Amino acid sequence: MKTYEVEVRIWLKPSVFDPQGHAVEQALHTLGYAEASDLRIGKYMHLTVQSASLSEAQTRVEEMCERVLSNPVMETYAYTLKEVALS
Amino acid sequence: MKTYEVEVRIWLKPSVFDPQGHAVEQALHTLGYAEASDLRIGKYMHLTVQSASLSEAQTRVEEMCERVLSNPVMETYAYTLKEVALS
Amino acid sequence: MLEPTAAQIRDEKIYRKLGLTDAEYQQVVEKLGRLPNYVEAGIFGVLWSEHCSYKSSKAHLRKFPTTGPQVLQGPGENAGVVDIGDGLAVAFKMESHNHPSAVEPYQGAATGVGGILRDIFTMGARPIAFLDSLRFGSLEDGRTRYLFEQVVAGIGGYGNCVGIPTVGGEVQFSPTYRGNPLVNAMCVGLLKRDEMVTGTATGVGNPVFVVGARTGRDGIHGATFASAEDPHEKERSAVQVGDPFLGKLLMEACLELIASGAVVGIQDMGAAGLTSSSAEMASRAGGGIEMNLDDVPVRESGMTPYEMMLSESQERMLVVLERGREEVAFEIFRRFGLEVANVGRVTDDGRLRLFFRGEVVADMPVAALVDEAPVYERPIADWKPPVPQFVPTTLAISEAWMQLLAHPSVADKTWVHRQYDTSVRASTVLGPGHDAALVKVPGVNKAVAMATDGNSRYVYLNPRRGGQIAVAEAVRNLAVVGAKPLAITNCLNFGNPEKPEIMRQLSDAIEGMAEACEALGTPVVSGNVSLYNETRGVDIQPTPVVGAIGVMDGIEHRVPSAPKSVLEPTELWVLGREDDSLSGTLYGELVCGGPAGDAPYVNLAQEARLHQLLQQVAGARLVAAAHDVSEGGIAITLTEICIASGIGAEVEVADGADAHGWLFSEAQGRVLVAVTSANADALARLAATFNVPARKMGELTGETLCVKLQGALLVELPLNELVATYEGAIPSFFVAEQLTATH
Amino acid sequence: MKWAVIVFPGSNCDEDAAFAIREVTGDEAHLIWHDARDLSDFDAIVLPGGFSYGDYLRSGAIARFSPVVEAVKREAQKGKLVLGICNGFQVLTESHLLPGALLRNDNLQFRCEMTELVVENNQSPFTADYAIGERIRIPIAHGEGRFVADDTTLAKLQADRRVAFTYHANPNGSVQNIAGILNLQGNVLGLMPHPERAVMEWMDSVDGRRMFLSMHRYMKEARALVGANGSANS
Ligand SMILES: Nc1ncnc2c1ncn2[C@@H]1O[C@H](COP(=O)(O)OP(=O)(O)O)[C@@H](O)[C@H]1O
Ligand SMILES: [Mg+2]
Repeated sequence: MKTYEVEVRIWLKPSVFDPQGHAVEQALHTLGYAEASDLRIGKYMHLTVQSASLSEAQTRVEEMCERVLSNPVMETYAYTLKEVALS
Repeated sequence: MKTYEVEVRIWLKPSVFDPQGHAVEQALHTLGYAEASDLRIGKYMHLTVQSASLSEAQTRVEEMCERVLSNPVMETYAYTLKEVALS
Repeated sequence: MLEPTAAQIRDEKIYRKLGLTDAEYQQVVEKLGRLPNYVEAGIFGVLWSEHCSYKSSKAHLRKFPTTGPQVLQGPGENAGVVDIGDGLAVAFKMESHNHPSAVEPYQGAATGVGGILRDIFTMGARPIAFLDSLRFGSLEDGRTRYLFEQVVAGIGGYGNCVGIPTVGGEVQFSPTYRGNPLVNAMCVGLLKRDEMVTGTATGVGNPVFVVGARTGRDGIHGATFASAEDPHEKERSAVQVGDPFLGKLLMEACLELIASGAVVGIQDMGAAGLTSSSAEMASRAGGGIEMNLDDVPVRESGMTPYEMMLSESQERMLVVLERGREEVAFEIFRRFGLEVANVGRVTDDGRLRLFFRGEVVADMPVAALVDEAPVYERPIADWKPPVPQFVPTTLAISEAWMQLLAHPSVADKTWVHRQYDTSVRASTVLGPGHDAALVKVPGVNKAVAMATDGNSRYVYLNPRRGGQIAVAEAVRNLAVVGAKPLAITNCLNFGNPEKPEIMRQLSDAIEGMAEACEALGTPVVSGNVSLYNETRGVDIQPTPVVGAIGVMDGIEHRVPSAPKSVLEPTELWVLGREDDSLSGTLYGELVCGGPAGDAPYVNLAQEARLHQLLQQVAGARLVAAAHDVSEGGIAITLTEICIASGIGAEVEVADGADAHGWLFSEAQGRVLVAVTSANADALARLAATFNVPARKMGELTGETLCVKLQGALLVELPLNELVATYEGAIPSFFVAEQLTATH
Repeated sequence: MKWAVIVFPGSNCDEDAAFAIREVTGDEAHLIWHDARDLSDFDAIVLPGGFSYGDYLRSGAIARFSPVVEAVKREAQKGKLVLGICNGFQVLTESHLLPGALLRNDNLQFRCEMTELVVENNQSPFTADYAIGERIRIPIAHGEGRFVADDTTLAKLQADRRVAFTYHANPNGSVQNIAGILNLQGNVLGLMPHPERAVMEWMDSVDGRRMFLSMHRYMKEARALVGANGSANS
């Protein structure tokens, strides 16, 4: 068994309006950060996954993202895996 | 002026309980993903920033994270910057 | 990290960091007969904190009347309980979460709601409503906007999710709260009068359980910090995140467990978590508790006994079950997917004894922890508020009117309460927007009435009279909708009790409140004290907040604050003694730049008669609406009636009164009623029998608000302009989508 | 008639829905815990409002994996009436019984207020007692009620007349003001507003009554028909 550190990012598809991102961008502008634009807010998750191999871990994480963590109707996701060295 | 693509991740400090992450982890277990653990959910943001230099962009983004995007009382953040090649 | 030894705690005065003074530490040593170890010193520190022990206020709280035929449970339990007839009872309490909300407003407010919710279902009551009483600085200030926005979102975030409607409350804005907002939450629950449970650990050998969330390192020392001088910095490490989903499951599971009859005693883990719940439950029973901390379900590894005992992790309860019926609890909690662990047992030796890894890590007399906690008769100084006399000004009536209407304390609060689920449970008969809320009791034609009130300007100007007014106004709101007032709860938000003038405010305000409770027949059955509300040495204005409860038999008798529609000729009457003094008013604050003069007029005997009259009026269904005169005076009360019913009015200033004064006076004991001309005579006769002055002051008509003085037009304001000002005032501060202002 | 009101951990309008059903139709309403696997005994199913699983991750996202949702799907397939209110609507979209998704309100706030709905389709078992174009008053109480769907889906919804209700004044940014939609067969309705909170005089509106009455009558007629054919309905 190996241990992987997984990071998942999920965000709204570009066609879907992101009111929260919009509001935060506005707030940044009001506070003097005019240089910020195109701000969008999504979710960031990290978790650890026990798996026999990298490829198995990948398959499982992919499945979790697809089935549970994101809703493909309006969201897109990306993830990274990193093996954790045993201490 | 250069354009930077910025990704910000924000999550609850380790000492702060994350009920959402906890509930989602439980759900993953019920759904047969017993290998997942330590799941925590935070925010993921991406934005573009116009700046004269990388170091200036960094200073400004750091400030945005500190003052606006995260709540230092309970959250931690990390960010990455990438210069966008002009097309 | 190694824990300090008992000798180090003494020599390096580490006990000070744990919240004990030098003298208190000496007392601990005497009571124990030895030096306390770190766990013990920590436990004494939190239990003897202001927050848990009420050491500065206890002596004064004794002045409150607490009994009456309707009272089933007075102060001292998790909540007070009153009888509402038909074998039913209502449990209710109010609690503050000021300091946590100043640091992390969303979570501070949310966990405040969660905490008061647990206090209610702990009594075996099904929660049926929340109310919230909020105080902030001025909305011109960015940080205040952020606090306001987040606190409101947090209250909704928790209350909406657990499915209990937030049906009323108040929000006021004054520079005095800039660095120290107030967040007081009240919860009301319903139970069968003979099915009440309490937080008592009786029956030697009965098992003790921790149920709900796991214990983590969050919120350690919240209780001590709530009493520390600069809570802001220190509490940064003590932020707790509420879990309303778990809170809802815990509520359902506990109510089911209580209904099973297996529960001997139950208490929520609020401030000082496991420490206060176990010590207080043992103390009430006059016995002891033994716990094995290895069995406490923890969220993080390596937690020490000190951390477990002081953790303020949310959504946990301590339960004592009847021996042999453990299986009932296991079955219920398993079904809800909740943690349940047998951590100890009830003893009869009067000690709180804790084991960890086979060793006794703490062993203290329960009496010393709870009953013998220090009580301070703190010095009280003579004190007069440093304020000017009210001086009449030349501010034009229409201008004053609009300024008052636009003041966020007076203006429409829809921006706030539309973020709350006000109608879940499908029992809200009157929600936000009326003087009191009415929540229907399922299965019978009966409703519980509830309202909160408290005006710090009055208390600051004249603590005793201000205290009287706080109670009078809250209770009056119940009578206005037609309910019979029963009892009150309260939250006493004051400054630093180590200052003799603050103790004067506290002592006098309590005295005034007590007098009003006596006069109005509404004893105090529960409450909460929050002291050290100060920023950099500057104290807030004294702010006692009152939550009042009443009952209405026959919801068809309810009286809304404005007629829904006006189809017949409708007159406006003022009930109560008319007045034209501007001393102590919001008007006075506007023209003088701060509180000025003395608190407004109040007469408790008149007030009591008015309340009786109002109930009779409702019972006889004489009026279409009733609305009491509060901040901003008759001008504002009238405007609110007109806006809500969409019609103008024509009114006449009382004979011989000063027009400014008559319009903007905040003298207490006045109610405007809308009555059809057909019922007006009957109303006048009824008022006379109660010896309450009643005068027809005008009628609802047209599209403007007209005020006349001896027949001559004094001022005329178009209704649509009034609506725009009233409804636009608070939202206008949020046009720039200031979601995430600076922290 | 026998109604099932599904209770997920975190549902909080389950009692309200059961109360409305009993009060308005006189029918039996049973609260059914989310681990039930068989709903064939019931004539109609209501997925009530609330915060199933705290609405963590996305509203309805975790509830959709409850065993009972499979049973709901089966009964829906058979043509039984399924009504999803608020969180129930969110569960229906997450489990693909209805298209689209419900996102955070565009004003970023929870909104609880009376709304005016426009009846867009009165040919369904849920809406037969309303007039087309009629405005009815039903309260909302949600933070995530912004209906979104891609253009193809929207075009299909419109073409099939599957938009049941729209908001007269859009409170949350829903595309095309959509407040409630039907499935293709017309036996599944999801809507954000709460008809069960508008069934008594003292609730400020009684316009929700007709939804329950219309469902009740539809079921009675369907049963009469089945009875006449002599075939059972499961
Ligand atoms: N924070 C709040 N939460 C819920 N309801 C509120 C809140 N603030 C004000 N309200 C409601 O708005 C109405 C007006 O409040 P307020 O001006 O304080 O009334 P009054 O002057 O009669 O005491 C009341 O019905 C009250 O319940
Ligand atoms: Mg009032």
